[in-house]
Amino acid sequence: MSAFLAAAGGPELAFPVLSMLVFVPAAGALAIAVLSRRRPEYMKLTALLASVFTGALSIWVLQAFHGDDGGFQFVSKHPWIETWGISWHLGVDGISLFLVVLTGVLFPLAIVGIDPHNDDPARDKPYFAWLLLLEAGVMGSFLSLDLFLFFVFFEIVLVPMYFLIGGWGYEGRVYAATKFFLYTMIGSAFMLVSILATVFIARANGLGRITFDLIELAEGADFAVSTGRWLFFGFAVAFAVKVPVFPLHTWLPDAHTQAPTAGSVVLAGVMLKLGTYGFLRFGLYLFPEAARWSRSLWLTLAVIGIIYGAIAATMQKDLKRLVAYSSVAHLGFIVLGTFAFTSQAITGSVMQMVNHGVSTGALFLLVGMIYERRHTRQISELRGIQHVAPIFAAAFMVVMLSSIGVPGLNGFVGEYLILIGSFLTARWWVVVAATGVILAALYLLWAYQRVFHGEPDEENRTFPELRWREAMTLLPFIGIIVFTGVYPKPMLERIEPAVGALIEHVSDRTGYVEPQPAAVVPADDGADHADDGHGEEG
Amino acid sequence: MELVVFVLASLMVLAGAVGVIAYRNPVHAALGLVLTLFGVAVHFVAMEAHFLAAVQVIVYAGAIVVLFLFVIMLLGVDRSEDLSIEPFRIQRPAAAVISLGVIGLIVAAVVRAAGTLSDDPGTAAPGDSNIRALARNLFSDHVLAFELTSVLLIVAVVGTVILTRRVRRGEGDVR
Amino acid sequence: MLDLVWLIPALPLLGFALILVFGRRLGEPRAGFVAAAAVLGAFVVTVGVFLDLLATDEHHRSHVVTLFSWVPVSSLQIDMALLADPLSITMALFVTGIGFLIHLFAIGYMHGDPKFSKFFLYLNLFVFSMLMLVLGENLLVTFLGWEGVGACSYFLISFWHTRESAATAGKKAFVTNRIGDWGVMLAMFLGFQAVGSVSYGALNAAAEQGSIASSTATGIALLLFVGAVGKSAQLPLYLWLPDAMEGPTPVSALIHAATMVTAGVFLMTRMNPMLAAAADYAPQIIAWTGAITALFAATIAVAQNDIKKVLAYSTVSQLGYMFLAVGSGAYVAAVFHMVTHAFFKALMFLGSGSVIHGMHHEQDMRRMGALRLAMPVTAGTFIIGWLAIAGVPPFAGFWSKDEILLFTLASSPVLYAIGLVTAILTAYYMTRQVIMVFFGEARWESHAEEHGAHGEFTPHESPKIMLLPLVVLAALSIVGGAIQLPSFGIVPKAWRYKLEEWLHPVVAPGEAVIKDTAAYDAKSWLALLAIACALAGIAAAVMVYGRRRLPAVEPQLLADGWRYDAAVSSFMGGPGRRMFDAVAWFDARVVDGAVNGVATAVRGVSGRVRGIQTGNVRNYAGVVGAGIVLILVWFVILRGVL
Amino acid sequence: MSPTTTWYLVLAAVLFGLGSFGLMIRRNPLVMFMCIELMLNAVNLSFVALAREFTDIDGQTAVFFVMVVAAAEVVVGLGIIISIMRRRPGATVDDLAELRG
Amino acid sequence: MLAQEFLGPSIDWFALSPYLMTVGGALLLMVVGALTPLWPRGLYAGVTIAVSIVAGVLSLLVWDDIADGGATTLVAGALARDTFAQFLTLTVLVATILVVLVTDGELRGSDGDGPEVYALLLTAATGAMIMGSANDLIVMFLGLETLSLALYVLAASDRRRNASQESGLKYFILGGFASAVFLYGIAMLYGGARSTNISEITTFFRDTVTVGRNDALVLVGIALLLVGLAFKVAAVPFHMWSPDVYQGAPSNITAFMASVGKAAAFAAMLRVLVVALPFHRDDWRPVVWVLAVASLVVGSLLAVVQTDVKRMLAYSSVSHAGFLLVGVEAAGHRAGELDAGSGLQSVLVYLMLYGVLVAGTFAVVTVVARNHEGDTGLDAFAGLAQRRPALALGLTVFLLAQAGVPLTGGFLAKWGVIQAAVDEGSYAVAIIAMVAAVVAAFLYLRIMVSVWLQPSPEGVVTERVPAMTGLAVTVAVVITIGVGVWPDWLLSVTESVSTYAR
Repeated sequence: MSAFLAAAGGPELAFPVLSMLVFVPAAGALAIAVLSRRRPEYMKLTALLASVFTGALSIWVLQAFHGDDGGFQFVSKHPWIETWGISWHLGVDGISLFLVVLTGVLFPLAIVGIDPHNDDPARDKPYFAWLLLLEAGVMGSFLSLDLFLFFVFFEIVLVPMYFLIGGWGYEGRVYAATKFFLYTMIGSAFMLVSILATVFIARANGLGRITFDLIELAEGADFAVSTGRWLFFGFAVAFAVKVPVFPLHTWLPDAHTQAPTAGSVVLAGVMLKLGTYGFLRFGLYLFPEAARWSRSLWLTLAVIGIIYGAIAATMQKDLKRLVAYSSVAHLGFIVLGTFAFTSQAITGSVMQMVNHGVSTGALFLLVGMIYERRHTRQISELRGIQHVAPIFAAAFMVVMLSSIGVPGLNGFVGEYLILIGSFLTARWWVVVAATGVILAALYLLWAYQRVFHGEPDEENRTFPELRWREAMTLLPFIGIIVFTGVYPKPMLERIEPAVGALIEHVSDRTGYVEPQPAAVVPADDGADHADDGHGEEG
Repeated sequence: MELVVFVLASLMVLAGAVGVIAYRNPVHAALGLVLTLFGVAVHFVAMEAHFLAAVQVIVYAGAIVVLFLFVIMLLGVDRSEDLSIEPFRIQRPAAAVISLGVIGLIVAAVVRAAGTLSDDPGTAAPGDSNIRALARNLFSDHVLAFELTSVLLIVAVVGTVILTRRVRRGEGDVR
Repeated sequence: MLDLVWLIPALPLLGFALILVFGRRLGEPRAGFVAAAAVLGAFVVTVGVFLDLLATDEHHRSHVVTLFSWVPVSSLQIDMALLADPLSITMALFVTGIGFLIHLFAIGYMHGDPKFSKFFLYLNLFVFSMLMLVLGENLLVTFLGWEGVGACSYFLISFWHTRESAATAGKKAFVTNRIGDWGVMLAMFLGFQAVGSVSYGALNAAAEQGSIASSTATGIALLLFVGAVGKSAQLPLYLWLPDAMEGPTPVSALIHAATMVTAGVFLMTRMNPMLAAAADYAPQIIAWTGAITALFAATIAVAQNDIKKVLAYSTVSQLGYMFLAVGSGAYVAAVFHMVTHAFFKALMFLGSGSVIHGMHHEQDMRRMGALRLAMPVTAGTFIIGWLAIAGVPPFAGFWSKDEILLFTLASSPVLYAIGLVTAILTAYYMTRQVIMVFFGEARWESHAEEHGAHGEFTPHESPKIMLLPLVVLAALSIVGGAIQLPSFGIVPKAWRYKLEEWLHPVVAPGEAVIKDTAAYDAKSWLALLAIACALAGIAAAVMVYGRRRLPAVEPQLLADGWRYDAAVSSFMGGPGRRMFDAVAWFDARVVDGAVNGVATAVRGVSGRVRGIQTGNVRNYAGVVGAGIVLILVWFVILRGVL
Repeated sequence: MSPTTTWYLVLAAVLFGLGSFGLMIRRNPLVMFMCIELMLNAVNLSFVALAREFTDIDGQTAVFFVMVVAAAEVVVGLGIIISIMRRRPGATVDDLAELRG
Repeated sequence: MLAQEFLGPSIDWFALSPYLMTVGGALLLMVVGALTPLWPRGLYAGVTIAVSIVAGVLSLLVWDDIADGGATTLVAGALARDTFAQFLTLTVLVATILVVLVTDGELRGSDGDGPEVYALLLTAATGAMIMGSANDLIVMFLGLETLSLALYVLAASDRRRNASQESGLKYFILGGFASAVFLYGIAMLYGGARSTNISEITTFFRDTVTVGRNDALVLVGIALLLVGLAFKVAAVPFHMWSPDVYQGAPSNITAFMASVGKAAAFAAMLRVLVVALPFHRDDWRPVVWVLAVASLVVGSLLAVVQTDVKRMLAYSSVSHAGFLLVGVEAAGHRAGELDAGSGLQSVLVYLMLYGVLVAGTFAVVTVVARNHEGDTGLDAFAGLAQRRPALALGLTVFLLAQAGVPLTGGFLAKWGVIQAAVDEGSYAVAIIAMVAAVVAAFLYLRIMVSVWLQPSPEGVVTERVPAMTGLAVTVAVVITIGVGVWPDWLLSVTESVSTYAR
């Protein structure tokens, strides 16, 4: 069968690096918790050490990763709650690899890059503790191969994020934090029921015992068509909220706008990916049939999200809010690629998750720096910054261009792969989605013009230039942006095998045949003809 | 004969109950309660539960009701309660409906179940040995329950101690 | 030498890197020289490659250099590869060559600008992107350059970004170009789906073998044309070009006359087999778009007073000409005109730049006149450019324009007529400009006081470094026609159709054959007619502006460009904006409102239910009793009786 | 004819219903308490009746326990009532409604 | 007739020892404590805890015996000697210990101190244990009364506040009503099954085939029993008393009601429904379903609009009752079968963990309350994190656990219940429960907001945290997190829990 089985056992490592990825930050959080609150400088140091160490580990994983293997690697599996067939099962494959690395890299930068704006340094203590806890949670969600474990991490990340937004956010923070928490929780409520149902139904047909192990469930169980669809729906709701997919997105602008800069960076950088990643790892993998069946719905919502998010972004008066809405649009692309079911599209989606993390993360950092200097996020109050802070403006420009998707920068490669891959199976959606590229240029350039161009007025005349620490923080981002844009091969060749294996799995289960270019889409795949309007020529 | 006893006793019971509900003065209500209790005792006798009948009269009518009256006097709350006014308009009709519902449904069930019950129930036990049988049962099968009652009484005692103790120590209590 | 093709874009990139790192330390003018040197180096390499290609025989005149695998995902394998063939090298030659000259000019022009080095930073980056565009071996590499030049033009147009208008113009250019890019991307997707590759080789080969459905070919061709329309400022997307004149003049010369705007034409030529494989209406659409644009822009140019605006509209018009050629299958003519136009239009832009420089950044022609005395060299070169564009033999413009008209007539007389009218108008408005700027009485003294800032006001000739490029370009404008001489009796056989031979391997599939058509036979007469038209236009202009015999017809409608721009922007500012606002409102009120609505509803309901909890025991007992009744009903009636 | 068990059960039900009715309409805590006693008696009545029906002494034993419980309840209940009435003489349950919502 | 000689039932004193222990402790406290002057340094609490611990150990030993010898009944079938009973006993004792710690922190040195409260707590605990292990409805009723009477008194025991007395009276009147109903139910069931002994009832229903549903008395009995129990577990619509009583009673007593009271009531419910009446499961399960949904919805909804923390927690406990009822409903699907599903187990786990949680929560509430003269409004909690970060953290853990956030006991409890429900295929109630949990989460967030995100108002003195209360909170936190992270032992233990029936 597919490569997943082969790798299920995986190369059992003597050194449980993945578990370390989860535990190190957690331990750091614990250490900070016990540190004396009178020495705030230690807090940051500890946080930095822990996160940097985690980052180093993730990098090590990256270089030790076997690129040509589509299965899970560094698998570590230990029984946890045997009575319920739950195990501590971690593993990384091409799909999760770069998200893990991104997480590992993003947190140190978020910690070093920008300080929480708060009155008394004593409050740094919980801030950093929560941040590290968040990192542990995110890592766990990306690594876990056990439904229960995944749910645990998926839920646990809400708590630190809630406190980060609520504790160090801006004027409307409590509202935003609560909205974020409850909204996401509603989603996961459905997922919880779905997970349990999956497990029991799987026991009924196929497995014969209770297990929450993702691989066993995906490979061993086969659900009746309608059942699978219901179960998928349960998962999908949770992920759709997290992504967020079009009508469920309104928590995001509030959360992003109100969160402290580091919070926004992490939120945009990695947490939103929990949703899209979940779709790939659990939606498509567990319920291929349902995913295929409902694809036109998701494609449509994704496209709506792309256009709608862009338009909404254009009209925002708050810079952070604008970036938030741009996230809605970008994640629309990712969802589009996910449900296109072609190697290019899905590979592009995975890559775009990372790209969006990098560029939007950097954008939020920059906006945060602007706020630090001017104590406002209102576009109308900013003018002509490029005149007084050209380097700052240049950094912003690069990041913005990658967000717009200019070739040679990372954003383009992902978007391009998604679109070209989706074009094979979802032509007309792509035709519409591509217009999102125009709108992206529109709203970002307009914002840039209003903020950076023109004659600076009194308040902005004294806008400080980029500081060294900030420059050092942004440098990695820009480095990644350029490198990935010019030479994405190393990334693609690690992602692609896993994606291939996933598609192979889908094909095994649904008889879906991935359309190859220059070949007419097979007739047995009726869905495509149906929702592609007029069939394929050429 | 039994029929007559039943009817009379039932009348006592119901009349008493109505009294409890309807008398505006708590003292009268208490007397109504006594009437009911006696009626029930009569029924017990009719059903040859002599021991229970006795206990009913002694404990209930004797002790409990007296306790009630005692408290009433002690607190001087014997001023009558005006039943003509009812702050919650729907309370009484609702209460009536509910009570009638309870009665009606249970009666319906009882009547339905009549088939399972014999027309002429035998006697519980020969009159003289009723007490003996009760005692035997009490100290064999239900000995634990019997012991539990003692715990129950402890609770009652301790409870009163707590409720009243601070009256002695208590600060700022109108005495 | 051929394998060194990668050096061509690499050198400007190197220059870019150097200036990026050391720009501030280099400062003026060294940064400028570094940049110029980089481009010059690129030019030299190009020439080398050109000679190599010339040496090889026509069937092997295409050399691919693969740098590395760029975007490889299963069936999609895209390399970062460069293609050296006649077409790309031709483009590269004048991109680097003219680019170099413009760099030199800019060193003088940008003198004293605080952001001197940054200007050359962008300039080098632009040249790099442009070279990637033309040298790309597949659509994606081209697209890289395609967007790159877009971004650079954005930087350069809004170079003086403290000017609100400049910033807006830059944004407008970028966004409008993006609309075109949409088409290019979809074309790539369609091509990939049809052929499984986006490399020119594969696509064109498939087109030539007809292994690609004509509907698909049509789709690809038209989508690419959408891109071309955006890049090359054709109707309806030409709007950004006139505004782009907000940028420094060298930018206008480099980007908006010589190189970038011709990218569209280049792309169509590059994909000519696809166009050939497409349905018949595809080329016609292109031709008509070109023709209408040409005429349309020419009419507007007639009424402009800004020295650069005139040139801008004339550029649009000339690009229309090129598309007219492409649509008529005259690819060689198109490229020919692209080259000659690059010469004389760059020349005139630089000339205007020199004028503006000399006039202390005065651009209004009504405040000029008689400048030939103040700046003779500029005037002289400019006049050469004028004659070239007006189509006066033997200047370069005449030959290319004549060839285009010839092919046009072969395809459709109506288009030919439009072409002729455009030619007349072109001659007319260019003459008008020359007269307004260099002849007549000096109208600038009357405005001297406005320039009182820097002492008494006298226009002055520009420094040598600015004049040198003018001279070179003037020379090219004179002899440029030689690369593709028609078969007139006077022309020696050996000199004829050089460009056509050279380009043949590339354009062969799509090139229209007009031998033994009526037009071909009458070509000499056509030439004479063209000359007549040109002279007529000139004469009319002289009558109006020189001799003042006739009243000037400059209706406001034309001055406003048929109010097209105004209409578009009022739509964007009006309904368009309202639509966007509506969406934002919808999001805040409806989508988010629903969410908050739920919350409010919950609170409301809770508040109601809360009322039951009156705190009165008797009510509680009532509720309990009600509960009892309900449960009894279930057990006794529903479960018992029934 | 002699009254069957059913008769007694019906009577008990009526008595129980009356008790609950009183509980709902009376405001004096003491009287409400009496109503509870009525309900307990109803229970006793049915117990005894059923015990006779089955000629099974368990029912009577149960009644015995009920009486004890009743006694204990009275002690506690009156204790609570007293402690309240001390502070707020003549208070009815309607007055004791500070806790609500 | 001559009197045959009397034979008492054989009595397994060892199996009874936990109950004897607690009762004995109560007596000791009453007798000795009443005769001697006020004991210093919380000796009452010490004794109580010691007694409880010993009782706990004893019940563990009994558990061992059962594990070897199997379940039996005690004292002529009055009590069931099964692991179910022992687990419930342990639950009750753990909760009792926590509450006693809090009580000591609350009362020591105050004029309320004395042996009586502890004695009552112990007897109440005994009553609860009896309810959980009763094998005879009469015995169960007596246990229930023991518990309830003690609670009535304790609720009213704070004479400083009118609210306390009001709550005591309300609880008493409604409680009396409920026990009368419960008793009537017993009578009717007796009429239907000719016995009050659970084992005999079960056998009776197994052996007699009821023809044409003429078991009307049984149905009425079940109905009334259900009402009585629903009242005790505070399930909607029989919950009316709980908000007022929870709010009015002293916080430590509220903790006792919420933990021990609920546990005992649910244990009794399981005994009656699952053990005694498995053959009528189709009759009662729908009612439980309705009760569950009602409790979930009403509890969460009303909790949202409250402003008093104790009242919020009261309503949230109503919705928790809803969750537990979901478990009961699940247990109802296959009640009496050999493979009875995990419903029973899930309820037990929930009871244990919720008991600890709620005890800990109210422990914190007591501290805050006494700092604000008994005011437990939200604003009393404002800025608690600044004054007492550790305490705030503890409270946060409890609240998150109640909200069902992973790695806490609360999450595990919810998971178990939902798992049981889903296992039985009742998805609807599972989803309703989860959504209700989200709604309820809002109120925990509200409390956390005022604790963490609101500044401490001017002039609020920092709370004094009595050592014992602090200990209680710590223990509760440890258990909550510990079980949340490493639940396997608890689950495997409860998996083996069985009831003596058949």
